[in-house]
Amino acid sequence: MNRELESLDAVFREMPDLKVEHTGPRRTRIQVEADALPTLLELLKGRAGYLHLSAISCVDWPDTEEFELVYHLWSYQVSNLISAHTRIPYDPGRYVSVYDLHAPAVYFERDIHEMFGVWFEGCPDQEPFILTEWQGPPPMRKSFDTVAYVNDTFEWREYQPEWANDPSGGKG
Amino acid sequence: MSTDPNQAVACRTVDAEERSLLGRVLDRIADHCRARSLFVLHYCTGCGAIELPPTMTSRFDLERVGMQPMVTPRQADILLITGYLSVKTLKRVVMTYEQMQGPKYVIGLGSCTINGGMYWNSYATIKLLDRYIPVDNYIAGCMPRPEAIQQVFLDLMGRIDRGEAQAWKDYYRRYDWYLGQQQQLFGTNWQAPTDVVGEAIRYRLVGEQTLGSHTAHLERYAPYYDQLGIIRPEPARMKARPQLEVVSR
Amino acid sequence: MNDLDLLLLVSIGTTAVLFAFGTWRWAGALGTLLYALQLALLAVMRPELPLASGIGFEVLGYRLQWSLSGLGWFFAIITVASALFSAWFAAGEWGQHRRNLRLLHGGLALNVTAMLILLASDDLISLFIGWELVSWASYLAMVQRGGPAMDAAYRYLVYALAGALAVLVAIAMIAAQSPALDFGSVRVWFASAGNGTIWTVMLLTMAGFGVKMGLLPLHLWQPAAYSESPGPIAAFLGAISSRMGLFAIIVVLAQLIGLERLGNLPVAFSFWNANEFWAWLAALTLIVPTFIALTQNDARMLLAWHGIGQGGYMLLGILIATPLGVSGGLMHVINYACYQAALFLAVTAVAHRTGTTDLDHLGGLINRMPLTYVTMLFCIIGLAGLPPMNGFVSKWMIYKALLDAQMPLLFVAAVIGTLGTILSVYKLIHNTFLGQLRLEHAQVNEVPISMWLPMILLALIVFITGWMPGLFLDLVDEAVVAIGITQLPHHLGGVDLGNGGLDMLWIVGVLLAAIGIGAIVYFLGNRSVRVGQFDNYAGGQILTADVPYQYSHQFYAGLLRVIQPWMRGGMAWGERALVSGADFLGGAMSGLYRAAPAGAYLLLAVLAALAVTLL
Amino acid sequence: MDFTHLFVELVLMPLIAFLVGLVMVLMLRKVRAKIERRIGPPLLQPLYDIVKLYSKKTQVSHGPMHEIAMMVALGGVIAMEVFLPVPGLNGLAEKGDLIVLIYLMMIPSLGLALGVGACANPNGSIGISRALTAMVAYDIPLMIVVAGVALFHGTTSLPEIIAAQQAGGMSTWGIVQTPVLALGGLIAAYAMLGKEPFEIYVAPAEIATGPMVEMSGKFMGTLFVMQCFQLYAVGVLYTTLFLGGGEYWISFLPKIFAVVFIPLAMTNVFPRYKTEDVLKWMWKWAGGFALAGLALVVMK
Repeated sequence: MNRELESLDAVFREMPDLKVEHTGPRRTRIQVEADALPTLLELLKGRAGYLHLSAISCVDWPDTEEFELVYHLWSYQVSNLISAHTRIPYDPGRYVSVYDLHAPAVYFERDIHEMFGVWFEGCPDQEPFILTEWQGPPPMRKSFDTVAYVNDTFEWREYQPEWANDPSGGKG
Repeated sequence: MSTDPNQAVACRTVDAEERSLLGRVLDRIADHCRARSLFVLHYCTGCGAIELPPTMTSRFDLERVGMQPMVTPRQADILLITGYLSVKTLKRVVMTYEQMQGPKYVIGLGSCTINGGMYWNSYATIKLLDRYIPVDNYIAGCMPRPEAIQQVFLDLMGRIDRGEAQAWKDYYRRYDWYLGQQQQLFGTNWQAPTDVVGEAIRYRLVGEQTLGSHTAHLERYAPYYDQLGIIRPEPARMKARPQLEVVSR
Repeated sequence: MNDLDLLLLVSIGTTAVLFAFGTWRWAGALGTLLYALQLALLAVMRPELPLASGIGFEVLGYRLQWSLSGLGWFFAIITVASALFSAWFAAGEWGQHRRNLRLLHGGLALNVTAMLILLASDDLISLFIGWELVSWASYLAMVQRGGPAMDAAYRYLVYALAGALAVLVAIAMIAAQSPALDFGSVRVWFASAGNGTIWTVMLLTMAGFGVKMGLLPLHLWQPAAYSESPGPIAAFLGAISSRMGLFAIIVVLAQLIGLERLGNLPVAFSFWNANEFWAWLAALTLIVPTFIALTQNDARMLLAWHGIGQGGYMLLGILIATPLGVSGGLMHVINYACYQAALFLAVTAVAHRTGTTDLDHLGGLINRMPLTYVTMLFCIIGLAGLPPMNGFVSKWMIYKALLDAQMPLLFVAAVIGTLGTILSVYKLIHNTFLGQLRLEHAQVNEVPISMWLPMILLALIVFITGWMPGLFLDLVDEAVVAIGITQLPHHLGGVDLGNGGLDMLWIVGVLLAAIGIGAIVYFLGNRSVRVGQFDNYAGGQILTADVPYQYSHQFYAGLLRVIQPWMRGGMAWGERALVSGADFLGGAMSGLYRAAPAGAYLLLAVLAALAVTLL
Repeated sequence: MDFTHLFVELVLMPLIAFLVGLVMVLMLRKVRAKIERRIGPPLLQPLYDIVKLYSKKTQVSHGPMHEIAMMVALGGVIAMEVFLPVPGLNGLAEKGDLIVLIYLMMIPSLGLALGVGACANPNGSIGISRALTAMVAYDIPLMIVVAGVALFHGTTSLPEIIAAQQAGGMSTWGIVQTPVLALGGLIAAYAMLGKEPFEIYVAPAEIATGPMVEMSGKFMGTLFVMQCFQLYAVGVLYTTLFLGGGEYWISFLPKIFAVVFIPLAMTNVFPRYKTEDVLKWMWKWAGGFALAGLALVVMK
């Protein structure tokens, strides 16, 4: 078993400024710089068999005006889940696409673009996917106030209080 | 012209009072059979679809009252919306509703269709189903049990039998209002493949509000204005939508 | 100068006139009138059949003479009628667009003349002369559009000449033993000939004439040749040209050898007799092409493949040798000519408007070309052999004859052929007229009256004679009597046999009445509203014009997955093997010649001749 | 043949066919319900469905061919009934024989195929191509059976076949004298009904009820009426060929209901075959039995 872990540590040794933290028996958390992430993915894929990119998630940090992209990778060889965290600033909100390394990335990036507005350079398709009729700003940002939007856009059902005690709505 | 659909009961094409005795007998038979043979198309939008199998099959067996599940809207009488509706799904629901034929009924299953349910604060779900398509019955509950569903079906059958369930005509008579509501969500160039106003004219179900400022947006309905002798109003200005924050490309 | 001479004269005159004035605007109309004249002459000639012609001459001791028997007359009627409709179609707006129609009109007239000479032949040599003339005339007809048409016509010519050589050898064998070559004495000679000689002569003649008719191993040339020739010519060729082969086969099998003799001619080491052998070959010819037609993606190829298949029905009908079977087979000839010509014309009309006959890029033309649709609808029902149309009557007679003659397996083979036909004709009309109207065909409009009138007339003939088959059965009686089979008792509505008859007057009448009831029941319901083709159920998807969603490619995918392994083109492989073998031999021979000087061979040849004469 | 008597027959036979067909559709749904331990629909349910469909207020048609096709399909089915002899009513059975009847059965499917094609819906076109493939699957064994029966009785006219079978009471029934042929015929009749294992063209899960995808209101009503006629026709045809036709209605009705009951009882426990499997299965089993039966008939 340690031979596989050995290959994983070889990767970590090769990239100096990684902050690796084994958070569980088969879970590893890596904090990596934005520009170093693609090389990390390539190394993991080549050396340690991390073929499976199961998801890319995005966390919005409004106070430091940063997006945190988390790449969840799994290797059947090492059977260890890596979540690589990286931070990108708000204003350009652009990052490079890892589509050429992992094909499923196109849908995760498309989703993040739709929900957070991050533009992934090189991603083949970033058209609206779920919110096809949406005209507003990217809704999952913490800056977007859903309740205000809902109150502004939709009307509510007006209730007569006496319905409470006569559920058939007066028809008996 | 009152907006209550139940008053103007125009059966075939002539108002009820002028119908001959034979016409009234035929309609009585038709309503009798219509109530006892309802084909259900359940549009599994959300979590409610799982309530239908027990209702249809051996545990509660709706075939006892002549109801059959049907696959396409063309053959269905009842459209069962079973769960929350996102804006994208609503567009398909409206298309499906318009493809359904003749006396059609909509039953909203679950509180999500009544007031948005537990997704009330979501930007994507709609809150009031009857703003977009006329709804006959609502079943409160998250998710209601088959007994409740059966209860509503029996109530609807009774109203059909008495010839009261005419909400579907409301869609033709106040199409402009419905279209306005839909355009608020889908944008002003939204149009389903079905030519609703043409059908309204064909079946003499044109009301005061069939054509109005909202239908003026759509070029396809332009010829109907002069056909019905209505001057084409200036297209209604849509409510200002939240400004589109340009994402840097 | 009796009527037959007059007919031949008029026919040759028509050829000359049409070749001379081929490019004239009204050449088509002139041709139509002349064919009408020939048709009138044929009709006048009917009472005095068999009519001996005045022309006749001696050549090297063999008497060549021409006389029109009932059989020849029957085929002549179809030939001239098909030519009439083709010329009428070409005279219309279709012709105005083409620049030089001299070859088309002249070729058509030449074909008719050659066929009349063949049909009127009364002895083997005139039959052979007529046969060669028909071969060359149809080569001229096929070759007009150049390019692939040239290759297809060239391939046909190779087949036809090989076949003609086989027939020539057969005639030579007969001439060696029989005193004269006219049909009468040849029949006498056949009666006394031994089984071996009859088998060799029969095989040679069937090989020769089978080429033109498209019997199974010799059919590969026909689809390409008929679909590459220009529209009206394809209609004429499809309708009648391959039936010349059938005429010659009937002359040989029925009139010369005689169907009873055929019945007791044993096939070597098997319990079959010759009649069953040819019947099973006809059954194979019936099944294989119809299922190949199923896989075709081009409308004209599909129809051409059906041409071969339907030929199998006719031969099968005749080989049953009972009055019902023979008249069924012969009626199928005239029925088939009607709807095949109309189908080819309809496909030409579609090609005229949309520019293509590729079934994968057509669809939804019913709204744009309703009259062409009606023509194709009537004629595919006829081709499939379903009740209201005449195709059903002849197929029913063949089935009933097969059952009465205790041949159930042949009956099942015929039914399999019919099922294949029903499937492929539905694919034809579905991919062309039904389904989604393509964006590029949105502005297509109906063909002018000059083009749809002949088609609609043919479709009406198909329906009328389906309702009253007696009309065609009278014509068929002439041919049946000429073959020497007792005439089938029939009435206007059909046939009344002891064990289950057919009365189309009642069947079609009840069908139309029932459709009337269906209409009444239909109009009980409330009015319906006509919607466009995009107001369709597509699972919540919005259908748009630019996205082709028509299901037409691989139309019977399920069926094809089952029968595809059986259709590996065995015969096409055989043909290729033959061609490569001939190539190899040619190469070897030319190598031999180039190796030694020509003079040496001349010397050798002279010495060999000298040795032979001396010994 | 006096025309009044014939006219009464021509009117009466389709009506009887429709009523008996309604009861058969009811039996179909009741049997399915009982197998699924349900109560099943009320007695008049098929009639309610048809009246409801015909009384729909709005209907959609895709052009004149779609409407004419419905009339032709219904007309073809009604015309077929007139050639099916039933006790007391021979109709036009002398005018057209067994082969005419089999071909008249193909007219409704072709008429329906043209109408569905005019609807320009891909689901419908796929459904029709599967329906015609299924027709190839069951028609070959059916025709072998028809050949066997015609050969055995030496005639193809239905009244004579019935008379031949009724000559010696039960012992001369087709099923008794040619049992293997009768078995092949039963399997072919099963597939002709187009029920479960062979129901590749309605297939609600795959192609949204195939040909019926664009049928609303009276179009769907016509299809329901055709289903009644089809069940009745299969029942009567099989009874005519193998169960000695009908002398009296009391003995005739149980026979046709038994014939239709066997497939309906089995249909609810089967999944749906793929198109290729339908072809292979039908040609292997139904074709095999039919050919064996034919061989027996020919050898006799």
